[in-house]
Formats: sequence, structure tokens, C-alpha cells
Amino acid sequence: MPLHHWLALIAAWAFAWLFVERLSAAIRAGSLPETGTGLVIPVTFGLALLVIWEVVTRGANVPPVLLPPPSAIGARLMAETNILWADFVQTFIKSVLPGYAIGCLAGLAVAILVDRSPFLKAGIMPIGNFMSALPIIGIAPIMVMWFGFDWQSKAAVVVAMTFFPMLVNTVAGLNAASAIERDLMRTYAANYWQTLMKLRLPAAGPFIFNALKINSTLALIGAIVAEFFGTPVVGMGFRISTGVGRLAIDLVWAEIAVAAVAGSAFYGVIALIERGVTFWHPSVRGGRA
Amino acid sequence: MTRILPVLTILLALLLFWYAMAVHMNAPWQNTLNNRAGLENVPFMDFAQQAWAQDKPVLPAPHQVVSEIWNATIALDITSRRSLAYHGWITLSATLLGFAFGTMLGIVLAVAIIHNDASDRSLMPWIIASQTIPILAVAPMVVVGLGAVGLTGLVPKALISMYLSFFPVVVGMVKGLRSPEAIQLDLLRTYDASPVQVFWKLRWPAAMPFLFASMKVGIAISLIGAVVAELSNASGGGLGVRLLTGSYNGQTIQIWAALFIAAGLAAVLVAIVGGAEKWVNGRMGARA
Amino acid sequence: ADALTLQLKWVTQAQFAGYLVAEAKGFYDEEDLDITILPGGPNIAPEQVIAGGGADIIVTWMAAGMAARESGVPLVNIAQPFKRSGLMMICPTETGITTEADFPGHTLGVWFFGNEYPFFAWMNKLGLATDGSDGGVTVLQQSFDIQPMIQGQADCISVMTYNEYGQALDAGYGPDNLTIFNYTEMGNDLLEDGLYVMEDSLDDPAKVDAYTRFVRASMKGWAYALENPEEAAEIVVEADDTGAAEYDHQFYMVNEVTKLVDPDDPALDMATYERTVQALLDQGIIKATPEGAYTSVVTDGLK
Amino acid sequence: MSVVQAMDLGLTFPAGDGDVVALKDVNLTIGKGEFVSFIGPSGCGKTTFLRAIADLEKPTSGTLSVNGQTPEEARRARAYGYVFQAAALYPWRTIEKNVALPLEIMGYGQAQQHERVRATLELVNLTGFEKKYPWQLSGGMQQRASIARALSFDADLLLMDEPFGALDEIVRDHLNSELLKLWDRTGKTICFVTHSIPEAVYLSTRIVVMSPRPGRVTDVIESTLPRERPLDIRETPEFLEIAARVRDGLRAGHSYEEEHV
Amino acid sequence: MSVVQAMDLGLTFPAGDGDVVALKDVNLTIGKGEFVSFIGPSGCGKTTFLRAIADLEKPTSGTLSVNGQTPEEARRARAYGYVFQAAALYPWRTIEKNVALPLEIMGYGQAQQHERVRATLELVNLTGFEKKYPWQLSGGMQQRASIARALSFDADLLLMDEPFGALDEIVRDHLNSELLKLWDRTGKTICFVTHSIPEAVYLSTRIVVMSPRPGRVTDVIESTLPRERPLDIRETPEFLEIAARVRDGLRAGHSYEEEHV
Ligand SMILES: Nc1ncnc2c1ncn2[C@@H]1O[C@H](COP(=O)(O)OP(=O)(O)OP(=O)(O)O)[C@@H](O)[C@H]1O
Ligand SMILES: Nc1ncnc2c1ncn2[C@@H]1O[C@H](COP(=O)(O)OP(=O)(O)OP(=O)(O)O)[C@@H](O)[C@H]1O
Ligand SMILES: Cc1ncc(C[n+]2csc(CCO)c2C)c(N)n1
Ligand SMILES: [Mg+2]
Ligand SMILES: [Mg+2]
Repeated sequence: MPLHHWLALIAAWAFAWLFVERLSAAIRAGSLPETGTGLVIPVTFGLALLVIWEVVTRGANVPPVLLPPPSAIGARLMAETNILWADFVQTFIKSVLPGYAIGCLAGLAVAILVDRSPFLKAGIMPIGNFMSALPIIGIAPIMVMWFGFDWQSKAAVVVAMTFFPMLVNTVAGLNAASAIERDLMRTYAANYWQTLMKLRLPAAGPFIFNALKINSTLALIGAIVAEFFGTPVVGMGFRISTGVGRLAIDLVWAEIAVAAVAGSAFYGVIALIERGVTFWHPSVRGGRA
Repeated sequence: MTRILPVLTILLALLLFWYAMAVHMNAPWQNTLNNRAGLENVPFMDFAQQAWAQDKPVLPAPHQVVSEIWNATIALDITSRRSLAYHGWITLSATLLGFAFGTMLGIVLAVAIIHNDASDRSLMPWIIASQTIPILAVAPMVVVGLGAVGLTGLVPKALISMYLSFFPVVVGMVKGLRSPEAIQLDLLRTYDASPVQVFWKLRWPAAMPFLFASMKVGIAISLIGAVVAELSNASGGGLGVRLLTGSYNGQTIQIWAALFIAAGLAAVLVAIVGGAEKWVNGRMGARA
Repeated sequence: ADALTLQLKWVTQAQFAGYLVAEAKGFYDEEDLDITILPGGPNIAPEQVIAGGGADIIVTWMAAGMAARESGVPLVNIAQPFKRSGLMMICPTETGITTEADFPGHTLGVWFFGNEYPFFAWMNKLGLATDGSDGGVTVLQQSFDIQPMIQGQADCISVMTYNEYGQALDAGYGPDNLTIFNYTEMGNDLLEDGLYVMEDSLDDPAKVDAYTRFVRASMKGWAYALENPEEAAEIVVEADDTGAAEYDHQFYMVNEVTKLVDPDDPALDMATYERTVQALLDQGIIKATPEGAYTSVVTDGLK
Repeated sequence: MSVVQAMDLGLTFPAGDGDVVALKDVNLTIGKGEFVSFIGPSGCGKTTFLRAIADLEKPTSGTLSVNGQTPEEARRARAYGYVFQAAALYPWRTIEKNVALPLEIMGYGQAQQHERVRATLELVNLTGFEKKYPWQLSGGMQQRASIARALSFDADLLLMDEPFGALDEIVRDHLNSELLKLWDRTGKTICFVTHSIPEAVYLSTRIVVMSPRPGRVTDVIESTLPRERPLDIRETPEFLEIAARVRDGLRAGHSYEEEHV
Repeated sequence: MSVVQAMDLGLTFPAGDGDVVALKDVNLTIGKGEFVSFIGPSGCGKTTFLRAIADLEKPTSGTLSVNGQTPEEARRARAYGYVFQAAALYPWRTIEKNVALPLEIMGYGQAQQHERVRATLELVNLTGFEKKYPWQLSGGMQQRASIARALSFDADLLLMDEPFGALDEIVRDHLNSELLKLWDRTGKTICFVTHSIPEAVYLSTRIVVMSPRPGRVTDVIESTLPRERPLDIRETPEFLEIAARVRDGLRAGHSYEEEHV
């Protein structure tokens, strides 16, 4: 790689680092507002990454079929909006969202069920751990057998993937209420559901959101990977797998970029809801007691 | 006994359900076969037996899977390339290496994030974005790319495991390391404790429950990562490769056997993490 | 010895018997070559591997090779051991499909990942829409076995004569309950497993010499496999790291594959080449007639 | 009928490094409408005894009945209101919602919930803080909120564990007399843990003095004060005499006397 | 030199539904070796003031200096020991380890740690509970452990927020006189929040009376008692007179008077 490329690299990095440091110091000191500026920092960081990527791929002559420069990806992104949108609808709207909702709800429901009965807990948790570990890659072909090759089987894979993290976290969360908080409920002779709704579920909130956040990214990966195993000829996973075969690597990365943006937005929404719902937790209110 | 009984009950229920499903799902193909052979009005039990004995069933019966596992592990020399124990070991070593890397990376990132505003704001969104990259799409490129610089075998797989497993650890540890109450932090402030001291004396112990919950998810995902990585590189073996080749040849029984070994491995790993959690809890004076 | 790396298009199986036999029988050693054979898989694009420097020679289908060439990977065909295509489409008779005219409204299974070009070229020729519109066909990205047919997800599926068709036979299907569309017989065949290298490497006489010796030894391997199918099948099973290859199936495959290969003549047949290129152009898979996409320098060197 | 009856009650906490005998041979009968204070050195088992009555701790020996039932039956019948030594407010609920919690659980109507919350918050002088979250209140304010929560529903038995510990004298006096009025008006039975001798004497019909290791009842002092008690009764000789008796009882069971002074 | 000096100090907590003015125009100078008690109704800002001195809360107006430095510099110099209103013990540490925490942080040697932990635990009468975890102790025992923790290292300034709130009279008397002895022997400066008027009068050289909404200093009463104070000084007329002055000051700033009585 020629020298001026190295220099460009270092300059981009140093600039981004300084800028980000300054900015966050300013936010901390309160001289800049949190909202709005908060977004500038990750974007700056991301831009720095992109510049470095561009410089490295061009400078080191990385074959574009291995790793295309961001500029090529960007061009493809603009040129193929129709395809990208259709794939997004197929994968995100049809597979991810329903699968995520069902998987998370099922994990929550089973956690509560299991929590209710020590017998079930002793019986289901080991088996649940076992099932959860079935690599999705293995269940994807099976789900295609069972639910057909359209989005239903992908949603089923997403259900299977999101179920376990929700189960584990909720079970842990349901035990998070402190002894004295439970005692209080006992003094009211609160029944199981009252204790659940008014104490244990709220106390489990941080754990449940933990699972919701992890799942928001897992769901997308699951749906995309599942599309490698038999799909109609549309979908982000389909496009990625066939794109690699056709050496349309810039289209593949454009698709990945869409996935990253959609996934981050999904995560961001969940994180926002979390801040609203578990505002009381020390990790959200900055530990005020 | 009180721990075994519930498991057995649930297992029995599942088995019954499974056998029933096996008949149901293999029936169409069995009917085709029987029609071809000119068999008519096969009594139900005979039909069920046939459905549970197909060569390449849609859903293999439990005993078929069990006997395949038996044949492919106990009955074979462990060094044989047909042995699932051999392939299981390959996958396990990549899983463990990747999990160890991933947990460490996750903790390091979480520490950076909670101690430095700039890294919190700049790193976190990108860590999240990194997880939305479909790993199976990148895995072959990683394998190809690392292969070009001479890294092959265990390391590329472990890197992909790490890529998947560090995420739950970061998310959990950021939450956990931030979980101490204000008053607990204030106490250390009054001692003018250094950030390192605050970390080891307060944040780290307080984050333990979160760390273990994350590690349980992380190790299961780590195994998935190793399997996924194996799917991109048929050389070298591993459970993922068995899944793949099984699926080219329509060997559903082989697929299920490999799946169950993988799941069994994961369950054991999760159980080990759970055991470690109990032990640490005990050491930290948790209420019985 | 000269070290060369060969990237296969698919997992270790008898489809590549010639190379595996040549390695096992020491034919490469005799030519003073040190060959590393890398198995492929459903996510490995040989064109990408060679572009990244991970291989010197790849086995791939011409359609994929030409498409890659247009995408900036200057691949050149140096030899074409496979003379005929092994690609077929089979439809169980109960679907009611007996001729091409019956296709509209049905679901057809196709492998993608660079294997879809022959199918689309064929549909293009028939004038059938593949985008799901009325009067066209529905396309399914097919898994790598015959399950989509057995489970009725697709009405017709793609098979290779030497692999999936054997699985179908095993499952009790056969000419009497299948409608078979053979790409070669229909004249729709595009050239399959050829040997490709990067264009610039051909400027180096030493490389060309190594390629020549490689092809010579490989063809010896193919000839040996044709003569000794049992031993060839055993060699394939032995060469498979994953322990998945089964002797019976590989034996079947050796016999079928050798029908497609001409062990005596690895040279590219220009007529088939022209037809393949024309089909690719017609279908828009490539935009311009490729220049310098093949060379006879290696095969000429064998004579 | 007696409201609480303990016979030879014992409660031992198992611990790896030697069991802790929190209660031993406790015999005590509390009649309906009594106001009984428990006083004793820190760690003598006051909280444990209250928790046993509330069915939060299982006695390891002897018998204990509440309203003639087992503690568990009594708890299920919602026989008592409990004020814990720590406030134990739920951080995700506002003060108003925290106080409404038992009302929600016991199925009070919206209007009634609203009215009771308003009234009890006013009683503890927290009007204006309805919408705050617990961590926005001072320690004493949190404690008052937890008192309000226990008073919001009308249990016939009140178990109060140092409810006024974090309050200043004026508020304490105020709440003391409010509590006495409430008790007088409603005829509730009250078990009250305190560290303040004057408070115990001022409030109680009977004062139970306890002593630690093992936790046991060392003295029970009947108050001869009238039911009607203005605040300045605390300067009367009769009051001071009872207080002196309590102090003596306390001192007798106390380990400091020999060891340190 | 003054140890604490507050000038026009103000501290406001922002809140969605209207800011809370916790401190307003506080002017106070505390000299070296003084024992100053803070007393005032719940929510008047006592804790907030102590936290501001300790650099745990940032004043929003005015100036505050500690040992002539900013609060932050003083904190960094480990100028003070703080006893919080809640015990704040770490649940994963035994009592002994909790008390050793500041010593570990400040880098005391093993032997010294051991000796100091032993001595302070004995001072608060918790010998024998070294190996217990916090949840195995009663409320008062937890509070004593937290006092031991603050005394284990020798800070020249002690900030104590209702340290004896959950203790019975006897232990309280004992710890009061121990604290006085310590103060007399070492010449420490002590800021002490309490709700007990006798305690404030008995301990202090000066008593600061505060009143709420907004939190401000309404009265500062100098004690005329001698430095040497036996426990029975509390029955002297001089003592009772000071106590009465404090009570009046407290009552004056108190909202109950008008509203409820
Ligand atoms: N973190 C906070 N956020 C908002 N308001 C707060 C916060 N902390 C304290 N306050 C408010 O500040 C005022 C003073 O609180 P502070 O804790 O100093 O009172 P205090 O005098 O210590 O009372 P107490 O005797 O009950 O402990 C109170 O009205 C309280 O509601
Ligand atoms: N969960 C527990 N496990 C073990 N020991 C316990 C537990 N709870 C209380 N103890 C022990 O039981 C004894 C009595 O405790 P209890 O809380 O009843 O005291 P208390 O009289 O309420 O004291 P305080 O006035 O300090 O609140 C103490 O020695 C304490 O260490
Ligand atoms: C990714 C990929 N998918 C399908 C084929 C088509 N194909 C040609 S040979 C063969 C193996 C079975 O015979 C198959 C499936 C391929 N080459 N690569
Ligand atoms: Mg107690
Ligand atoms: Mg306070």
C-alpha cells in the first residue's frame, strides 16, 4: 500500500477519534444537548470506518469480488432499490417480525408456565436448553419440510431462535425480586398472578429487555440464514447467497447494509422502549437510589 | 429422583408426540411406496412400523436417531472419520476456543463502554450493527480471506464463534456493570477509590448474575457459530459438515443424529456454565 | 516440485474422481507436481477463491466462469474434460407434466449460486416468464437433494445424472414414473466442469508448463477411473474428510460421470463453446461476447 | 379471644458457622385491641417475632396462633398490615401507586383506592409527592410512604417494625398521636417495635422487653396510663416511672453493661 | 482554618413535575474539631447537605469548600469518612470484608486491616458476626457494621447521616459516649445528622436546625456544655434548656404546627 494511503488512513482515524472525544466531553459537560448530538458520534465513527475501508480496499488492491469498496456498494444500493425493497419486505416484514413476536411471547409464556410449576421447571429447562442448542442451520431444512418454502418456514426458524434467550432471561428475571419485596406481597396474601403482575414481571423487566434486544439481532440473522435452504426467488438471504455465487459481491454488501440498518433500527426501537419501561432500574436512571 | 422424574415425564410425553408425528409426516411417502408395491389396506400398526423404518424419512423415528447416534459414536473407532464423536470433538474445540475469545472480547468491550463516554456512544451502535450482518454470508468470505493469509482449520471457525458469542456478553455486561445502586457507588466515591478498584470491588461482583445469564446464551450461540462456520468449509470435518453432507444426500437420519449430538453438547456446556454460576453464587454468599 | 492448489466446485465426491484418483495414484507426483485439492460447498464460490489468491486452478461451470469474467475476475478456460452436461429436470408423472408446454403454472426447483444459468437460458428459449407472472412458472430455490420433489414442494426439480438422479432411482422413481428433460438431449446444455485459471498467470511459461502437466496427469486420472470404477469409488470415499461419502453411491457416480468425460481429449470443443456463449448472451447473463476467455495453449501442449 | 398467642415459641436460623437462635421459649398472649410495644437490643429477635406472626418466617418449635388460626390462615385472610423496618417501596411505581398497591391486590374500586390513598398520604404529610418515584424522596419520606401503604387498607392487626425510626421528633410526635387516635377509634390490635422508651410507654398498653442470644422475653410491663393520652402525659411521674422500669428491664438483659461500661 | 465553609449554597434537583429546591442560601462555617449536629424535619435537606460536602452532589449555586479545598479535592485526599443513612453493605461480602473494604482500597497492609477490623467491630459490639453476610443480620446490626466501616480508617472529618437511628437506647447511649470519647481523643471534626434532640444536644458543640421547602438553615445553637460530658449531664437544667431551644427552633420551621395540630 503506498505511503499516502497510509497517511490518509491515520488522518481519518485520528480525526474521527478527536472529534468523538471532544463531542462526548461536550455532551457530558452539558454544553451540547444529548438528543441529536448523540447520533452524530456513531455516525462519525461509522464514516471513519467507511473511509478506512475505502482507502484499504483501493490502496491494497483488494479484489472487489472479495471485498468491494464502500463507494461501489453505495452505487449498487442506489441502483437496486426495487430489489432491495422487495427483499426487505419478504424477509423483515414477513419473516422476522411475526417470528420475533411469536418467539418472544412463547419464551415469555413458557418461562411463566415453567416458573409456576417446579415440576415443569425441572422437566422443561434441561430439555429446553437441549432444544435451544439445535443449530438453526439444522432446523432450517426441517422447517422448510414442515412449513413450505415461503416465509412461514423462515418465521418458524426465527421463532425457534428467539425462544431460548427469552426463556433463560425471563426465568432469571422472575427470580430478581428481592426477598423483602416478595415478603410484602405475602403480607397482602397476594395470589400468584397478582405477585407476578405487580412485582415479579416488573422486576424481571430489565432481563426481559435484555432478551428482546439480543433477539432483535438474532431474529434477522435467523431469517436470512434460513433463506439459504430453499426459498422463493426473493428475500435478503436468497439475494445474498445467490449474489455470492454470481460474484455480485457489491449487491451482497448492499443487502448486508440494508440488514444492518434495519437491524440497528429494530434494536434502537427496543432500546428506546426499554428506557421508557424500565426507567426505574439503576442502569437506566444512572443509579440514583 | 425428584430431579429425574420430571425430566423423564416430559421426555416421555415428547417421545410419544414424536412417534405420532413421525407416522403422520412419513405417511404420504409410505403410501406412495405401498401403492407402488401393490399393498392395500395395511393395518395401522404395520403401517406405523413401516413409517418408522424408512430409509430417508421426512421425520425419523426416535429409535432410528438413537441407533444412528449409537452406531456413529460408540460402535465406531473414535478416530474414524465416520465417528460423530470425532466430528463432535472438532466442533467442540472450535466452540470452546471461540467462546473463550468471545467472552473475553465481550467483557473488554463492556468495560470500555462503561468507562468511556466516547466509546459508549461510538462503539455500541456498531456492535449492534455488526450482529445484523448475516454471519453465514460473511463466514465463507472470512474462511476464504483467512485461508488466503494461511489461517485454516480451527481458528477461522473459532473467530466466527467469537463473532456471535461476544454480543450477548457485551449487552449483558454493560447492563450488569451498570447495575450497582447509586449509594453503593457513592460509598466508593467517598473512599476516592480508583476506577480499577470500583471495577473489581463493586461493578464486577454486581455484574455476576448478568454475566452468567449472558454466558449461557453465549455458549449455545458459540456452538451455532462453529457449526455455521463448518458449513462454509467442508474440509476438516465437524458436526456442521455432517449436517451439510447429510442434507446433500437426503440422509435425514444422519442430519438428526448430528443435530442431537450438537444439541447435547450445547446442553452439557450450558449446564457446566450453570454449575459454575451456582458455585460462584455460593462463594458470594447468596441466600440459599 | 511445483505446488498448485485446485479448488473444486463441490464437496469431495466422484464428480471429481479424475483429480482425486490422479492424486491418490501418484500421477501428479510423476509430473513433479504438488497438488492441494480443496473441497467446495454450497457457500464456496470457486471464482471468489481464485480471485482472492486461495487457489491456482478451479473447477467450475462455464456460465458461472463467464459471468465472473464480466464481473472482473479474468478467468480463462484451459481445459474442458466434461464434454456433456449431466443436468436434467425431472417431474413425477402424477404432476401431469409430460412436455415443456405443460410447465406454465407449475413450480420448478432450481439450484442457485451460479448453477441457475442453464435453467434460465432454457426458460428464456421457451419464452416462459420466471418472475411469478401469469402464464409463467414459479421458481423455487431448491435444496441440494430430492426432498422438494418427494414432499411435493416443487413439481419438477433439477438433478444431476450422476448424483440426485441416483437418489431418485433409489427412492423408487424411474423413467416409468418420471418425465425427464435432459439438457444435453434438448440441445440446451451449457458446458459444465471445466478447468479455469487467472489470465495473467498464463504470461508465465513456467505456470503454463505446470498447468500442462496438471491437465495431463488429471486426464490420466480420469482414464484410470473409467477403467477401474470400483477402485476409483474407494479412492473417493477415502479422500472424503467428512466421512459422509458412501461407496455404493460413489460407485454409481463414477460410472455416470465417466460417461460425460472424454479422458483422451481435454480440449474445448469450439462448437459447444459458441453455443454456450450465445445462450448466455441471449439470456443477458453476459452482456458482451467474451474475448480471450479460453486458450488452447495448455491442451496444445499435451499433444 | 386472643389475637396473637405464642407458646414456647422458638426459631433458629441455620447457618454454616453455627446456628443462630433468634427466638427461644417465647410465651406471649396479645388480646384484641391491645397496643403492645416490643423493645430490646439490636439483634434480639423483635423483627423475627413479627415476621413469624406474619407467616414470613416458620417457627422451629412451639406453637403460634393468630386470630385462633395458624399464621398462614391468618395471612391468607389478610388479617394484618405490616410496616417493614426498611421501606421496601417498588421503584417502578410512584408513591401514590405504591400506596395503592395493597388496595389493587385486595380488589378495591378505583374511587375508593383514590380516596384512601389521598387520605393516608395526607396523614403522613406526603401530599404533593404523589407522583414522585421512591428514589426522589428522602429516607424519612420513604418510610412515611411505607407507613401509608400499610394503613391504606383496614387490617384489624397492625405489625409495625420501627416505623418512626427515621423521623424527627415533631413528625414522630404527630404520627404517634395520630396512631393513638386511630387505635382508639378503630379498636385495632397493634404490635409495635421501637427503640424509643418514651415512645413505647406513650403508645402501649403493654411493653414487651426482649433480650438477645438467644432472643427471649425478659419482662412484660403493663401500662397503668389511661387510654386517653395527651402528649404532655409524658412529663407525668407515672409515665416516668414506667419508663424507668422499661429502662431497667432493658439494661438487665443487655450485654453492654458488663462488658463496656 | 475552617473545615467546612458554605456560602450562599443552593442545590436544586431537576424533576419533570417541578424542580425540588433541596438547599437554598445555606451559610455555615464549621471549624476544626467541632461536633455539629443537623436536625430538621424529614426532607429538609440534611442528607443533601452532607452529600454536597462529600462531593456526592454538585451544588447548583454558591460556594462550598472543605479543608480550604473544593469538595472534590477533599474527597480525593480522603478527607472524610461517611456513614450513609442506609447501611449500603455489599451483599457478596461478609461483615468483616465489608468493614475491610475502605482499608483494602486505601492500601492498608493485611495485618493492619485485620487489627482495625477487629477493633472497630468490637467497638460496635459485633464481635462474633465477622463471617456473616449482611442479610443474616438484623437492621440495627447492619447499621452498626456500616458505622464500623466508616470508623475503620482514620479520617479527620466524619460525616454521619442518622447513624444511630435503628439502635435501642442502651446501645445508642453506649455508642454516643464512645463517639464523644473518640472525638475528644482525636480532635476529629464531626457532622452528624440526627432526629433525636437529646442526642444532638448531648453530642454537639453546635446544633444546626434546618427547615424544608426550600431546605435552609433556620437556627444555629451553640452549646454551652463542657467538653467532658457524662451521660447524666442530660438531666441538668442547662442541658434541658438547650434541648428546649432546639425543640422550639424545630417547631418553628415545621409545617405540621399550622396544618395539623
Ligand atoms: N435524587 C433526587 N431527585 C429528586 N429529588 C430529591 C432527590 N434526592 C432528594 N430529593 C429531594 O430533596 C429534598 C431533601 O432531601 P434529603 O434527602 O436531603 O432530606 P433529609 O433532610 O435527609 O430527610 P430525611 O430526614 O427524611 O432523611 C427532599 O424533598 C427530596 O424529595
Ligand atoms: N435470614 C437470617 N439468617 C440468619 N440469621 C438471621 C436471619 N435473620 C435474622 N437473623 C439473626 O437473628 C437474630 C435476630 O434478628 P432480628 O432481625 O429479629 O433482630 P431485631 O431484634 O429485629 O434487631 P434490630 O433492632 O437490629 O432490627 C440476629 O442475631 C440475626 O443475626
Ligand atoms: C452450490 C451448488 N449448487 C448446486 C450445484 C449443482 N451441482 C452440480 S454438481 C452437484 C453435486 C451434486 O451432484 C450439484 C448440486 C453446484 N455445483 N453447486
Ligand atoms: Mg429488626
Ligand atoms: Mg436523609
